Amino acid sequence: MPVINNEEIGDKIIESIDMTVPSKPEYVGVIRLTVSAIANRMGFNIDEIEDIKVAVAEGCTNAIKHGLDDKFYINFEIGSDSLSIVIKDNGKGCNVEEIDEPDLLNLKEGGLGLFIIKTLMDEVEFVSKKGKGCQIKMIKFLGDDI
Amino acid sequence: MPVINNEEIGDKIIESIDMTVPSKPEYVGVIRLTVSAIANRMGFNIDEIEDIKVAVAEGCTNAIKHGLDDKFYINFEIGSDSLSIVIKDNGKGCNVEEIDEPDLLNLKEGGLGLFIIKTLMDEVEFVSKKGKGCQIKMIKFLGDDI
Amino acid sequence: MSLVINKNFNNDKNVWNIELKGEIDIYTANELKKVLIEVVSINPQDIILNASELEYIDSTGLGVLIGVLKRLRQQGKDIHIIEAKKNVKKLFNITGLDKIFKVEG
Amino acid sequence: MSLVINKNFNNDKNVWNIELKGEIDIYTANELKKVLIEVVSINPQDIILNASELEYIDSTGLGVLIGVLKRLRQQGKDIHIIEAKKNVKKLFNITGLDKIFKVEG
Ligand SMILES: Nc1ncnc2c1ncn2[C@@H]1O[C@H](COP(=O)(O)OP(=O)(O)O)[C@@H](O)[C@H]1O
Ligand SMILES: Nc1ncnc2c1ncn2[C@@H]1O[C@H](COP(=O)(O)OP(=O)(O)O)[C@@H](O)[C@H]1O
Repeated sequence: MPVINNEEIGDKIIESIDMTVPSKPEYVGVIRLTVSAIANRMGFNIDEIEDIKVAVAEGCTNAIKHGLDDKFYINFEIGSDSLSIVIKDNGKGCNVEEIDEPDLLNLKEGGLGLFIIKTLMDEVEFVSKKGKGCQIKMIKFLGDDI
Repeated sequence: MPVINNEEIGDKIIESIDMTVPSKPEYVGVIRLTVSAIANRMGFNIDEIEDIKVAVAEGCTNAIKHGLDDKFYINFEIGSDSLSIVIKDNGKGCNVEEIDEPDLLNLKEGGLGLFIIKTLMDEVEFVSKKGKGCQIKMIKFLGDDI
Repeated sequence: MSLVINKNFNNDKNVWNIELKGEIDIYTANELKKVLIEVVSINPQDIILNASELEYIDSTGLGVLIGVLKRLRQQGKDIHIIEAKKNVKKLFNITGLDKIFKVEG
Repeated sequence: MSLVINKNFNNDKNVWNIELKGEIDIYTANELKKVLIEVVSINPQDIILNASELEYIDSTGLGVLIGVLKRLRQQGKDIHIIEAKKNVKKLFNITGLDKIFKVEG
């Protein structure tokens, strides 16, 4: 599975926080608080913090629900004008081509997570291969929303 | 430097969260929120959460202030009846024998951190060697305080 | 990081009033599912979800609501979501679910 | 995760009134140090720290207060800490600093 190269981000990477977390539902709330604190410290406004919180939780939820490994990884890259988050698991993986966009005329109980992440974040890259785990990278730029 | 063996804790280790954090003052607040969320999820009461928060922050502050490496590590072990936290850096280290207890008759501006950790937590183990980094392990038991 | 659900059936109006307090995510969504499925099994009537103290919802929670709505629709009934906070409303808006659920006030 | 410091000198009582809002830790302690050293340099009088909105203090903050108290004591002056929350008071108590500072109310 190709690992996303940090150099692809425009701004210089300043600082990085890594976490390894058990694949258990009860820890998604812990990560929501952690990423809120990071985004708050960086100067994102309340609405942006909320967006980041939801997107990160969706990524973690997927790692737990679909990855089915016993743990997953998060990396926060705190740039001067962006927060970039990578959520990675070495679990079941999936075939990216087979993922459908949500369809309001044919509602399903699942399938909204990736769509929500793409809507709330500025840049999203989803990489996965069956049996080879999954990696999602999402970026939010500072001072983008008015 | 001897690494503390997990087996030393009485209760079975259930889950473990690992973090790598830049050695910068602005991230101590992020860790305070993270550990508060973990302790809250485990069922510690408000006073206990506050104690854990302060103790962990003191440990991180020491890693940043004295370790002087560019990053440090935290491990949270969530047991069925205890939270065990290890804060570790590969920085300057120190000679443990040279550390004095605080003296109220001869006040200094420093020297309170380790004393506070020992007071607030149930078990504390501090291991360091000059030039070989530092590791502090602190445990808080659930349902201990009345 | 928890969810409190208060339910009661309003006999005058023939609707379920359900209050949600806290957060709906992968950790708490099952609880919500259990309560709503139970409610719909006992008496399939309109459900009014009071979300004034709901601080957070994500796709797992939305999925539960969609599942229950599908059941109710078979009986010609609906789910109304009232007094949702801005951030909760936003999730309904961006997913287009505000066109499926009755999101009010 | 920030600290707001409001200071003003009370001419009637000849004391500094300083309000602390937020958190004192390794990130914000330098700011506190700067303000207190400045205050003491301008006019070394008793300092009354209103801590009613101080949510958090740790050893770094206590260290700053000790340093300033030492300077003030040379002039026979004191630091009073008033309206501290329970968790802030606890730090003064367990370190014995409640016997050194005037922790009131
Ligand atoms: N971490 C992951 N591991 C394996 N498959 C994943 C992962 N994340 C997403 N997927 C796949 O992408 C699909 C769409 O995900 P998503 O949009 O979040 O909806 P949902 O999780 O509700 O199915 C999932 O059904 C799953 O097949
Ligand atoms: N992570 C660390 N790396 C190196 N030395 C440390 C570390 N933590 C503590 N120490 C040593 O222990 C001493 C006492 O620490 P502490 O009680 O927290 O007080 P203070 O940090 O104010 O000096 C420090 O002055 C330092 O010499």
